[in-house]
Amino acid sequence: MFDTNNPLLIAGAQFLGIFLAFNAVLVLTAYLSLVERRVLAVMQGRLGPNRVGWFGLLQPLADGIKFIFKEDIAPDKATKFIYILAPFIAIISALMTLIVYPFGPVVTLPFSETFFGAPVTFPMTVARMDVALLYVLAVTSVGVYAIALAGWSSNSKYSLMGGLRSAAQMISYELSLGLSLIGVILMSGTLDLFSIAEQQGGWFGMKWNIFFQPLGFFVYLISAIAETNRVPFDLPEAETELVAGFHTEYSAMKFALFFIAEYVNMTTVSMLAATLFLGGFQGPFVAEFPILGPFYFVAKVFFFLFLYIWLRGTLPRFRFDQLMNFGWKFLLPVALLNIILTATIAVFFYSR
Amino acid sequence: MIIADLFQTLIWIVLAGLAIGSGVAMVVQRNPLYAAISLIGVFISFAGFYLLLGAPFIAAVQVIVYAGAIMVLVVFVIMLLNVEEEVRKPLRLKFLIPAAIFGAAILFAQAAFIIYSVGASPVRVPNADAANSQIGLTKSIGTGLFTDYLLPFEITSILILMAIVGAITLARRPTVLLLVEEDYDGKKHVERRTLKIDNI
Amino acid sequence: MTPQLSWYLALSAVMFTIGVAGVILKRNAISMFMCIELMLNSVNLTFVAFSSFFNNLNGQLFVFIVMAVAAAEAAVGLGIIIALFRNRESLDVDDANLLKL
Amino acid sequence: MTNHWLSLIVAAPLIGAVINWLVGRRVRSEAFIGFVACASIGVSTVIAFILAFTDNNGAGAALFSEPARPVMSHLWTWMEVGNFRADVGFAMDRLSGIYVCFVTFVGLLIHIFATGYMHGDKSYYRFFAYLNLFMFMMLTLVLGDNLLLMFVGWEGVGLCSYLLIGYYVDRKEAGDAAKKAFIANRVGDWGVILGIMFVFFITAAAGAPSISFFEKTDLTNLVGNQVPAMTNAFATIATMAVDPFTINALIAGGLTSAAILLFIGATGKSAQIPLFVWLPDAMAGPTPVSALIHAATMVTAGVYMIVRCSELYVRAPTAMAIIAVIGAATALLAATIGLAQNDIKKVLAYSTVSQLGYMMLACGVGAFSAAIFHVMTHAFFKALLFLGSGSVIHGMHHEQDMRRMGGLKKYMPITFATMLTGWLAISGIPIFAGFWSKDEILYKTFSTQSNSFGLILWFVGLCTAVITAIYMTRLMVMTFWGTERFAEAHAGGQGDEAHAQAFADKKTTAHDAQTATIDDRQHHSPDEHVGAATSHASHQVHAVHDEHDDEDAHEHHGLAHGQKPHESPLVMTLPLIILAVLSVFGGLLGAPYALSLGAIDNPFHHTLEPVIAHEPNFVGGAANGADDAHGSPATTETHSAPVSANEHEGVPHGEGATAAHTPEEIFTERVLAGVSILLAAFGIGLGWTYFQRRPLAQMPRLLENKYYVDEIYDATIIEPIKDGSRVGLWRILDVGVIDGIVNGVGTVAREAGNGARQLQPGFVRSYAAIILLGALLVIGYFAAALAR
Repeated sequence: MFDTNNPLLIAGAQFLGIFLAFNAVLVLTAYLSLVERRVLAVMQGRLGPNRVGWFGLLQPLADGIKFIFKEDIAPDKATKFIYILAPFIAIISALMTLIVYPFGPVVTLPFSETFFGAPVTFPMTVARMDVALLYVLAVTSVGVYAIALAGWSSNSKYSLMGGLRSAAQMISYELSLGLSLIGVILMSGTLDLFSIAEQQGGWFGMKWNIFFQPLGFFVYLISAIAETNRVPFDLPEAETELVAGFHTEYSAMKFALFFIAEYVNMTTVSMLAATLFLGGFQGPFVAEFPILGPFYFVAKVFFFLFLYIWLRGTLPRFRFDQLMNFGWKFLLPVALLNIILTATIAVFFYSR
Repeated sequence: MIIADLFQTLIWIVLAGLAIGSGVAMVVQRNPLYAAISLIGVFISFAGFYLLLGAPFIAAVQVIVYAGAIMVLVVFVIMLLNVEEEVRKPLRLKFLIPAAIFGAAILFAQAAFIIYSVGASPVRVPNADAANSQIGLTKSIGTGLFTDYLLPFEITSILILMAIVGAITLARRPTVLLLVEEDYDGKKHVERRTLKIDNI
Repeated sequence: MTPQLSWYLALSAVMFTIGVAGVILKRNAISMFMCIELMLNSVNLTFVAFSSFFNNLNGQLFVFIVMAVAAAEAAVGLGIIIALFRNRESLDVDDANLLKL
Repeated sequence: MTNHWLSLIVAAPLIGAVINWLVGRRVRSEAFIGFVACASIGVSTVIAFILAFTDNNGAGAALFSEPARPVMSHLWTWMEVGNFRADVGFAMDRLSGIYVCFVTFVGLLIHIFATGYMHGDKSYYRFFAYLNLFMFMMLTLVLGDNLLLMFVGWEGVGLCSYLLIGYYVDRKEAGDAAKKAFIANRVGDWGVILGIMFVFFITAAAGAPSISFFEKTDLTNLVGNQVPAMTNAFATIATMAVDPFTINALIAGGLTSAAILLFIGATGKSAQIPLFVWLPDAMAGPTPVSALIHAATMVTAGVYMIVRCSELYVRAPTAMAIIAVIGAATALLAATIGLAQNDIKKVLAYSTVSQLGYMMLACGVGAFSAAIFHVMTHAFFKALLFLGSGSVIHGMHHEQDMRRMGGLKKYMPITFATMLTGWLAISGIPIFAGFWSKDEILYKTFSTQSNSFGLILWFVGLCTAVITAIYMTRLMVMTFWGTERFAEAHAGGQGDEAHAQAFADKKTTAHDAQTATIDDRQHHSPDEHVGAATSHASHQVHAVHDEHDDEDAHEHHGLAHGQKPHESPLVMTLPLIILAVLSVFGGLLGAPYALSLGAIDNPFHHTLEPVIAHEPNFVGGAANGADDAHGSPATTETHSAPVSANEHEGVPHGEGATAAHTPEEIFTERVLAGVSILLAAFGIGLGWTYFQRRPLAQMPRLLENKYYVDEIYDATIIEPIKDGSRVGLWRILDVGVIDGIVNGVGTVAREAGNGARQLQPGFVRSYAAIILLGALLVIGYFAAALAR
């Protein structure tokens, strides 16, 4: 009845997937902000937002309405085009990576045999790419522009400082981030995230890469936090020094875009960590009940997100030179060491 | 399939328009930062071309290397140096004008000739079967790089090492020398002397 | 009607020419540098197009190496630009006409 | 036969020179310097005499070994290019043996004399270093076993002559004279070096390229290795036919060309027409130098070379004729000039030129042994005369003008006595050395058959002999007899400029350092030795001038009022005495058969006979009995049969020579000897009677001004060259052409650079544009290639 290989059908399905993923993540980030505020409040012995809705559950909605209706002020001397472009780059680059993450294993569409005459199976990912991991790195690397350009175009000292810091920091930590992934790539022999997740299905769904790549995981985690400009690496928006860093001059929806982009970035980075090191959707009984996969995946992502909030509540901020020294003189060598170790072991034990 | 082909062509035209538009903008813009952003546009559209041509690996690397690394550095430098817009200056080398006209004429003539020759050429180029091609995949590129192209690959790595050393040497902070002299009274004179890159 | 090889070649020629024009017309060192990158990229495009249309890997491998060289060039080039700026307080290449830094 | 002691003869003076130069200048002890100088020459002298006269190691004395073999010492091969080879090696055969003996011996005597003469000189060490260096060079010249090494010595003596003539560095005339000597010698030297090349090419054309004087076989070098064999260049030349006088032969580089070119060198070194002008001026040097270099040794180098190359000359009769004519002309010309000179050293200088002319005349008529004999006797009596004049000058406190002398025999008896023998010797009075040699030359000239104008040459020689007797008599009369004119104030006196300079300086400045240097150079103050004629203190230390010198300073020099001449010290008179003895008896060595009444048969001639060549077509005559040692089968066809027989039977040369003394020849010789004795006596008598009465007679102005030769040279050669250089070479060639070319090249380069500069303005964008143009061209080329 339907040709499952019809490109239009495939395109439609992919659009559907993208829509679902984007909205899910946006909702997730909205509530993530609430969670963060509540958790921080608990850590600091206070209540946090609890007025709007039950337990404050409608707070993100209220925030959104506020953002939309606030006056959009742009500095007079700003470079307008870039000033407007920057938040869009931020949100686009943040969201674009979502399409390659494997949310779950290969599943069969329920009742598809009844409707289509043959079971329709598909992996629970929007686009399964040969170079998915590179795609992630590529898109996130574009995200630097958002901060740098925002800082520059605002025509403000604080913004510029924030932008410059951000650019320097992200360039520096992108290096160790990328290198930390090479260990995993060496083990799995592919850049396809879905394949990487699939390969971690042994050992009763617990053959996670973190057991083989503790060093890589460690480096990745730290670099990822730095990449997302989160505490303790939040120098680009250090309130105490730069007012609000690169987005000092932004307000209303443009600020909201930066805000959302940051939380989306947190989420996607957590997804990548979960996929690469914690087995992604893999877990006990996933092989038997594939529908368990997304839950495992979301649980792992939430674990990382909680970790972010936890760190924010716990750690002080780095000084800039400490940041640079740490990145170049500690993380980078450790990542290189990890690569060498992995490659050596791979040559001896995995040589095919 | 016709729709898919049409869609592909449409994308091509859009990307080409983006590329040419960004390219022209890059040359026309006198603010270097705008030029840089235009160039990023060119790079990204080129990445799209690579995807169309069935070379996802190259496309990804294009974005990572050009957009993610090189242009970030460029933007960083532009911001760091706070580069002003180019100021119009009187043309100092008058002979460039006839040279440019001459060169352009030759270029057009050659282009026309080449287009004519290609049109007349009996060689038929196969259509790209991008969808089923294994050429652009990571594995084939990795195999190629580490077998046939191992030597160029290693040479490239040495080149990059040299570039790193060179960049550090060029851009490092001026070394400050403290020259201490003692005169007859035993009084010390301290002179600060900056050792700049161009003094080395 | 899918994109033909000649389309890519023509596009790449146009981009290359734009780059050449930029190198000659621009006086800002960074702009010139970017125009050179543009020229490199247009050549890359032909490589990939040929590689794809002739079903041959070599073009893409070459592009990879070109990119590595471009990265090296960027590192050194920007270092030189910074050194130039330190000495001349200007990025105008016409101010740096003494054939020494 | 190898004997490396030979090298020490050459090396000893060099060592002495080096010691004097490096050590002597610091020691500053005249005793040390004099000892080193004399000892080094003494070593050479002793070894030379041992090698020449004793049977060293059974190898035979160099002078008397039968058959005549040279003593050789090969040190190393100097250069070897293609088939050209020049060794640094020394050889003593009979010719160089005689030469070395009298050079070293006379040199030794002059060195001893000079220790006295130069006493008190500021640059004592320099003088003796130069003098030793000269001896080294002279011995290299004489002992060098090939033409090129001989040329090294040839140039070396020229250099030392330059250094010693210009020894008084603060006197302009000395410097000018030194330069004149140097340049005149250079003119000759191009001839020598071209001649050497010609000899090489001639021998190479004959298939045995060589410039060696000797055949080298079975020699060992210093470390005992075998020396590669070497052929004798002149043995090769001896195989050649006589060179006819044609333009082609001259241009093509025949034997005549080589001979004439070498003779051009000889005219420079031996002061013949036209290059004789330097020798009289060379008297600006110290008197021992004049004695050693410009009378006894160096100037005879030309004669030595011609005799050494006699094998070449006998095959170039045209060259021989030229030599004879030039020699005779020089003899007469110089003698007439000598007649009119008032400077005692100038008279002797022209006398030397004249006597050298005699030697050349002898060479020219083929009487090589007579030439060498005259060289030797001349060395004795001319050295004696020069040293005697030096003694007179010394005694007269640097007065050289004979018009201010007179009556000196009372004050300087030893000098007078010795100079008397020299006078008689040069005048040709029998028994004295000059008689034998001069007479033999005249006889050989008279009897020569090598050219058709022998009688004319003989007549010229005879005239010269008379004039020689006259001017020598004039010299003696003006100096030793007559009134004592040194006491009178005499305007226009010539003298030692240095002395005058000293006084001039003393007049104006106090005893500062500058004056002291000049004081040091002159060796006595005007007032010392007053009345000390009998003082023979050889190493008397003279006080530096005292204050009262200033009042004695006057514009002229020589003896102050009331001063008397004094006899020289023993170191100066002793060499005089020895040389006087030699002047008296030295000639007996070469007494010919006829004149010795058969008692001896010219042993000198017989000693030299094996090493000098004879004209191949010269049949009969006194010189012909013997064959030369280098005779080769190819030459025998030109010889008479008995001679060939003699050679093959190994008959001693003396017998062959004795057999040639026919009664007619003996009679001729005796008659000619009588004639020359009569003429000598006539000359002496004429001179005595005329100059005894008028010692200050005005001589013809033409002669006094030396025939205006210098002026003629100035006008015809020097001034045109100067003008040509200034106008032609400088203004036109140098400024116009060469500078024009250079500036033109520079202008072209600059303009081209200006054009090319537009391509390299330093603007990066223009480079980019040019690169683009180049790229377009390349694309165009490929597009065109595609179109084909």
